[in-house]
Amino acid sequence: MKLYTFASPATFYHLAGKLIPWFAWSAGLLTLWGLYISFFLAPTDFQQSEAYRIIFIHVPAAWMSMFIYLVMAFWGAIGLAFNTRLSFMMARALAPTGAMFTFVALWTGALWGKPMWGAWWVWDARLTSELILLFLYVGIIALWAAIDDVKRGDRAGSLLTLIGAINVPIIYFSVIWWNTLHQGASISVTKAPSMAAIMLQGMLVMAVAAWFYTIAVALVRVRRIILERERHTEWAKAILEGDQ
Amino acid sequence: MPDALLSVHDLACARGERLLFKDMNFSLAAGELLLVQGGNGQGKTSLLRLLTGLARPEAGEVRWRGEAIRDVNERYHEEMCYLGHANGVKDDLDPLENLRFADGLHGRAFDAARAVATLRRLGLSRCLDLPCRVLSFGQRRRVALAALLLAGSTLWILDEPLTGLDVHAVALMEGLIRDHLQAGGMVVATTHQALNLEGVKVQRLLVGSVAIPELV
Amino acid sequence: MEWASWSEFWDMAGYGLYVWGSFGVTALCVLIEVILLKRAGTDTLRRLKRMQQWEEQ
Amino acid sequence: MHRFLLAVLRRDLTLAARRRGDWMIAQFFFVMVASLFPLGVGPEPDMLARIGPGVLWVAATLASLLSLSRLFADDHQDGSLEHMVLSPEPTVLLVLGKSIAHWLIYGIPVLLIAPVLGIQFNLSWDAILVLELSLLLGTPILSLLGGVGAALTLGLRGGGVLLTLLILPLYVPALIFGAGAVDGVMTGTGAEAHLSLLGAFMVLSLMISPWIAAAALRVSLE
Repeated sequence: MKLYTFASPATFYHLAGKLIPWFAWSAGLLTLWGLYISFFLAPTDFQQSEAYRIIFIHVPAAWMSMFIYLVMAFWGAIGLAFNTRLSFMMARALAPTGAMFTFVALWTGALWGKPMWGAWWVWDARLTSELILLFLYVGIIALWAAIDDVKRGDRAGSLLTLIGAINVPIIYFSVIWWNTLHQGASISVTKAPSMAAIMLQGMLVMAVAAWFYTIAVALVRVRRIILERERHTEWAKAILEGDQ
Repeated sequence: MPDALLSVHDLACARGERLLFKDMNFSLAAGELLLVQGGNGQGKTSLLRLLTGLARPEAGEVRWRGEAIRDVNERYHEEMCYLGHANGVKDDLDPLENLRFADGLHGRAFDAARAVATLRRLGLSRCLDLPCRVLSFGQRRRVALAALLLAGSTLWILDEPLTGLDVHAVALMEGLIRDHLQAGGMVVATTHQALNLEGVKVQRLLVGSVAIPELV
Repeated sequence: MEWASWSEFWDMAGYGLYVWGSFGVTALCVLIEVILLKRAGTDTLRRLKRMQQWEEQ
Repeated sequence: MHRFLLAVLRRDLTLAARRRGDWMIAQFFFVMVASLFPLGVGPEPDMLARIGPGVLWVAATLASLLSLSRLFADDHQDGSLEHMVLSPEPTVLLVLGKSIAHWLIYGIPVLLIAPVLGIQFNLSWDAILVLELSLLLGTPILSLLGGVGAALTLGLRGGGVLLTLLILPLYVPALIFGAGAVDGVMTGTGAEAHLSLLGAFMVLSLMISPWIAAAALRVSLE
């Protein structure tokens, strides 16, 4: 079997249907394991007391928000280069979850900031970059929403994702630069005083859980998009008729 | 067919989710006219935009001198001129300036005397120095036609070239098309109006399923 | 085990609001996304079926 | 190749000269936004000098967006954009030419107005000089990146607002380095580093954004 048979929407639709439960269950179990580490195995931090436990979602959410953006840019580039319909659909399916994780990273960052340095929001380099990343996600989703034509929307959204992806490292760097100039000794949300191995393990488990969750959700979404776009084909009609 | 300059191979075109046409094949040789016919919304304009290279086909390809137009885009555009629903005439410029910029953008040297002569031939001698804003729709259409003539392209792709033109202008247009074909040019056009084109080799292409009565 | 009692667990050494606020809102976000996804899925299916019936007429 | 670029430039500048009112709006907007800030935060000279560089830079980015929404829209409406894309020259050059024309029409007047506003904000002469340098390096970035947004939102309902939403986040580095340069000279840490970073960002925008804008334009015209 050749690789590109998976790129046919019909094959992928069925394959995704089989994969979703696996990813969803793995995500659920990993989350439980991660939560167990976060609350029962990881020791109390001597500086930040129990408040530091927020990092077990803050850091994975921040990782995911950037990672999903890069994956979207990757699929967009593939779609633009090889004109594969499925890659555009993947990019579209990932965006809402990426935006959700960006929001979670911002929210948890704020809730961590309050007890740590007494302010809900600090213009910390990472929080600021996350905020701009959220703007980028919102812009891409808004562009998709504004363009009725599917083909134009796919390509326009991917081009915007790409120029954003080139820009994100520059934005991140510029914000760090700006932050060090304006605040002297920089306060960084993710600077854990002493990263115990168990903490790192907890964050990694949660990150993998978030990753599997993202895959499951994106696959559900991509199946819906495929069905919508392929509804005139025989196999899609058969699915619509059979599934009463 | 060795002398077919423009050829279309298994072309398919979709708008949104709807497939307008598929498996379209035809070829056009020098001196030939292709009249694209079909009802509203059947894909006439979409076909012309595929032929210009503005739109990309769902499947199949358009070839110019045997090569896919997306590979020889720039060479193809040197020999092709498109006139769409919109005239591409700037309202703030006068007809002569419009022609000058059209020439500049296509990398041609501007020949003012020839431009004036063309505008006169199209009956615009009285408004050479007026901004196109004050001209009527038909007059602006003639400015666009003047640009088409000055471009000296081999292939004309015309979307409803007769819209807004009066009887004289239609007769003039027919003459222009005939001259162009006799000089070895090619024309692809859509039109709702009947054209009097004696002595011209006409191919007809029906796009979509709704047949319309003979026009020519 | 870090916690002597459940109340201590919920209190999080006085940081309960922040810790549970973070985890709670995250859970809520995930929940909302899953519910919306389910709803959008059934909506799409219903809409597509309706359109198919309409087109077959 | 450069003949085509010049032809695009000449055309856009001629058209702009015929419609002076249109691009003056962006300049008045620039002046007005900057003038509203002292009314909002109070007239203390020290504070105005403190926020001045940032305010002027933000006002310049907003003013650029106001004029960018029309970069391709007028030509799209009357069909001349299609004719230009169908010319034998690459679309990248067309986009580049139009971005340069936009910078000449929008950026140069901003450079001329900025010192006057700088005086209003109680900036020192050194600071005004660096402000000018930063705008000289930075406003081309706004025209280039804005071209991508204008091409993406071409012909969409509410395209102007959408353009703002899409492009403002991408402007962030220009804003930071640009306003930072003026801040640097005022706080005595120097402006060279900021200005070189701004220059690097400009070169990068010049190399990348015309290609993406040209691709976006082709997508929008399909």
